[in-house]
Amino acid sequence: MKALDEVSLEVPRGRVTLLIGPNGSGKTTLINVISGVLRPDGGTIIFEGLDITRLSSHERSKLGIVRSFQIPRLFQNLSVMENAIVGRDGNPGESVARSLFKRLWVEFEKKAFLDALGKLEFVGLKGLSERRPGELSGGQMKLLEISRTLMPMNPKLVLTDEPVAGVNPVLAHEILAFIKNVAVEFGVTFLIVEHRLDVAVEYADYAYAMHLGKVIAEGEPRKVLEDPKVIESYLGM
Amino acid sequence: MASLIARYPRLQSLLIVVIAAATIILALPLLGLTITDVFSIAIILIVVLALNFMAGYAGIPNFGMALFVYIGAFALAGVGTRVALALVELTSPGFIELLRSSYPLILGDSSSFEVFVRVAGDPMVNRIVTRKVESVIEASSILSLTLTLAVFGFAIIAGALTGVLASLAAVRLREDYLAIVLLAFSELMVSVVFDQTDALAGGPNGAWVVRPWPRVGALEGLAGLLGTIPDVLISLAVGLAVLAACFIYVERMANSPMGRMLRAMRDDDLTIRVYGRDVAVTRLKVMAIGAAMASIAGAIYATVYIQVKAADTYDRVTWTFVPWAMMILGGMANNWGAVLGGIIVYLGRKAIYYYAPAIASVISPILGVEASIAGDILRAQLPNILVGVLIILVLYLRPQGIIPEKPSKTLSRREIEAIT
Amino acid sequence: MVEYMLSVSNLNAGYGKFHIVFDASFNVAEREILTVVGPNGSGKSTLLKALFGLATIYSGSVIFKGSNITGYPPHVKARIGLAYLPQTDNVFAELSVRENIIMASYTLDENEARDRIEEVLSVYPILKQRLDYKAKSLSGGERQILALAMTLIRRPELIMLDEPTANLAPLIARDLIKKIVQLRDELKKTVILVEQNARAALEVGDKALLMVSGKIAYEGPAGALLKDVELGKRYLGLR
Amino acid sequence: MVLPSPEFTIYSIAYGSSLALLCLGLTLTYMTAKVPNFAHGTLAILGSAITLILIDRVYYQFKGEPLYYSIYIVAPLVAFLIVGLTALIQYLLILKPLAKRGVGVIGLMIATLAFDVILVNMLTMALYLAPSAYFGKLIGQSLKGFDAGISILGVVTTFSRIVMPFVAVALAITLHLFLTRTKFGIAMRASIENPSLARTLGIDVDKVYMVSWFLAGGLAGVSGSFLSFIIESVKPAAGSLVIVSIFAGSILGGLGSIYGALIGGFLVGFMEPMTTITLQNTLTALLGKAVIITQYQRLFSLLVVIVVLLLAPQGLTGLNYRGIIGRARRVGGVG
Repeated sequence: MKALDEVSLEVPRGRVTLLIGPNGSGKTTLINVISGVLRPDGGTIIFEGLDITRLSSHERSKLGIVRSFQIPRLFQNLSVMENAIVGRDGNPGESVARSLFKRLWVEFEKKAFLDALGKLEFVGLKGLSERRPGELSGGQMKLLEISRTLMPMNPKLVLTDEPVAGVNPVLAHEILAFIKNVAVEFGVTFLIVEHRLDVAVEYADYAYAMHLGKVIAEGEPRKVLEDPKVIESYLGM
Repeated sequence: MASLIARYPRLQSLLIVVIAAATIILALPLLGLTITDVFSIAIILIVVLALNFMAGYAGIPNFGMALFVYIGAFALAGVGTRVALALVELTSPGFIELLRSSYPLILGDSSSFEVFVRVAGDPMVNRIVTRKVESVIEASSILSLTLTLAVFGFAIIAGALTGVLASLAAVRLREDYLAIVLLAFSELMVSVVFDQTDALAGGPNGAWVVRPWPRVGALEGLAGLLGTIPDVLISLAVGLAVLAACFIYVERMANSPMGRMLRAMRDDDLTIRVYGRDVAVTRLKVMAIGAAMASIAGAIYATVYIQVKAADTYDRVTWTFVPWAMMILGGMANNWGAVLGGIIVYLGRKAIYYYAPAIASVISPILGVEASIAGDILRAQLPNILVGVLIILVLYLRPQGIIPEKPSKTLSRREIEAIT
Repeated sequence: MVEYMLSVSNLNAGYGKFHIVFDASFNVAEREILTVVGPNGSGKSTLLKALFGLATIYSGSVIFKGSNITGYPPHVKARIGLAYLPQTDNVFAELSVRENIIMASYTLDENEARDRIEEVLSVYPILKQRLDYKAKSLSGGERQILALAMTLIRRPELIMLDEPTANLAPLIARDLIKKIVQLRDELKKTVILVEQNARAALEVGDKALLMVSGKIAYEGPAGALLKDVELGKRYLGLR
Repeated sequence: MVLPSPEFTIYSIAYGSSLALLCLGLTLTYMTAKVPNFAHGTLAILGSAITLILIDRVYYQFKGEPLYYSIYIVAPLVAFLIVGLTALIQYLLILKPLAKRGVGVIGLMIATLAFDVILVNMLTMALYLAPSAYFGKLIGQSLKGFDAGISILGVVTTFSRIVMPFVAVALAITLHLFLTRTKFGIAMRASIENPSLARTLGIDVDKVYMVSWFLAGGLAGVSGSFLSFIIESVKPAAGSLVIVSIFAGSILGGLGSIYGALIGGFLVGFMEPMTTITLQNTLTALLGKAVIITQYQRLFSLLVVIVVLLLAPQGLTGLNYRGIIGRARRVGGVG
């Protein structure tokens, strides 16, 4: 069986696009294919007019495609601040020679620091920036990971796998509102896989529904959710 | 015991402090430490700092440190001796001919090329020629300076290359494979390739080195003032200077974005890939730098311990295992910790060495062995056993070591305050 | 007061710091199928795992046949008559069917084990023909039957099944659902069935829970939920 | 090419058989603790040392008598028990508590190395200090002279070399039967594959792992006991070289399959001396003067480690044979 079967979809720039579907419908596989973790058997992936189908994972990351994980993968021995700031790539201080001369990277570092601080403040983690991830709550870990996905020099497309799973309803709304806000303010494109439809539907601009490896509906999120085909796919036989 | 510690976490630190204090007190009789002790500490600290850079920061389980240290010693024993002979022959042609006529029985039927091979490969030739060469080199500051540059240049380049080669096969794989490959490569290079091949640097008999220190300018003047400066003092000065340089280097690296990225890579190499960093290339760079540092340490070490035997002197316990113990005790990913751990373990081993005969005199009647024999054996084995026990205890009681890891201080408090 | 097989009140559960199930309360009577439905991510599986002791319970209580078993570890729960069938990795793939069944009867003495293996094989004759095949060579449906058989060997009273039909072809899934009804009707077991395949599961359930976003959105007869015209919207949490 | 003599081939088979047992043990412990045991080579040397002590204290008196042949049963048995217990102690006292405290892979690996250093140095101390009845001192003694000679079909060899392969095959078959025919053996495979499922079925996974470690140590003891007659001398420090060949065989076998370990171990152990001697004889014949390269024999193991990790890190058992054959066909088809 194919996990993905002739899937075609377009993700609008600067918007929050929701990807839904029952278990095994191929959503995570799609995220893996877009982020370069898996190779497709056929078809093409065009990112900003560029065919990226054959690029490796870290090359795609350089183009501005970032992803988060279902269970946050944080660096356990780095502080919250360090976890955020390490998301910024292209730091001249990460060369074995230049790292020794502070004046070569201090300006970049200051900017990155301010940026990270701003993101942490935005998600309410500023006061915890010296802590280790192990001291955070589950929701805070999610927030930290999402703010880290916004740290690369030029994040263009952020793929997030269940950003609000395991998060209490109040915080879930906050996280998605934050994502929406970033999309509007910074023009970052989001593609979100999320099962908490009741929450997610309020913040998405567009939605795709998948079932058995195919796209079965797309459009305005509420309409997609009310599409009989989509409901059927969830309810089963 | 364990539950007691769980209830009072402070007890852990207290226990460590008590153990450390006891070690130092036991070491007190040794406080008339000789210069060679200070020298040895300086050398081992360079190795520990290099290891901490590779393992503590970058998460490369380098179980093959001994090889990289040996490469530096080989730079003197295998390369330096021959370079020295070449230098002498070039500046005063006929030197080899002179040697041949002076030692007809040993060198009479050797071609010039064979002399070059045998000068480091044949213990007897090595013995007589190195001293003769040394006396010529010593007399000329240009020659000795050239030799120094050649030897240390080789040590750095060969060390870095060996570091890359040793890790190449597993640099993309999990850390346990990396550990296996580094251990296997190091063991076989030291104990089989170098120890079994006379032509490289004397095989099991080892080779004597030509001491390379230049007697230039100021030093010559000083020598005039103080009489002759013993070589060991120069080695000590160089060792301390290199130690300081290495410390500044790794500490700067640690407190730069590079150090932070290395620690992130160590914690989760998949995630750092998603953020656009090339893990394999970074690991290779770290291997090259760390191995080169260890190699320099080995080269300086060989200027004092001038008979270089591969498997005998550059064994895995002294040069791989003990540095690991020092790093784990002091605290991984903390350079001050590495230095502190290095000093404590060195003194501790020295103290056991010191007290071994006393212990031996107690147990030898029970075993029916001569006290002096028992003493020698205890001296050789007991420090290693206790280091092994120490590693396991530290991992159990205080895995973060005496001084735990701290965030990379890329910006100072003042700089942060200024921008916020 | 009615004596329930299982009685859960105000259960809050999750994994470590991830709070997933909020204030769940419900009862299961003896020889009843309780169907738990809801979209993925709604906390159904976590609820089941919490009941069996595999997820963290923050607060609330779980009463099994009158005794409070909230904090019992899984292996104790297994011994007192609860069984849990995980969604994946529920058989030893590298072991043969026979070996899998032997492992399921590990704690029993030899004669008893033989009898029960005999018994289970007579309930599921398909396994008899596959005894010497490795479990990884079985089809998805056969694998689930093997897992079910392994659970039954310990003669549990309450069987908790986590999405047994996931990734099965529709016909085979229907067949498996029949086997679950058989658990109640012929083997007199109590079943908690977590299913994403809502229609099919509700058809066979006596009672149903609908979970949305970690909370119980409906508790009552399964038939009533099935007939609910707004089921679809309720299911997706849109109403 | 000059092929090795039958005598040498028998030696290589014996060596390969003993390495197969060592790789089997290493893989068994790797699958349970998820960490390579860097002390496994020294465990084998411990088996050799036990044999040495038995000969020194008891068996030297019987040399040449029929009773002497019982050494080939007694020594491996005693080694099996003592080395098995040593490995069990290593697991219970070091690896299990450290893993429970959340020490990571690197910490666990250095802990096995620490145990190795403790073991090597204790053994060295013991061999220096223990009173010796026959040898005078035990350290560095060779047992080659204590291996009974035997001639089969005109091939002169020694008793240990003939017995070792049979012992290895017998042990492998016994282990296979244990793992497939006994309830506990099946539980062992089950616990290795899926410990959490095994636990829910009431299997005492801890006990199973303890037995794995005891068995792994025991097999290393048996192997070391026979190796003691083959190796030049019994030196504790040799463990750090033996371990390289053990890793080579285990990695070739895939580090995840005990059958792979048996095959990988035998292949590396058999090929290592055979390749070396063939190369040496060939070079000698070509150059017309004696070339000696046997001292580099173990480089073969390093080469195996490097080549396998570069080309197929999953080892023999992890290879996708269908894929390779498919690719070969496709390439063939195009060509």
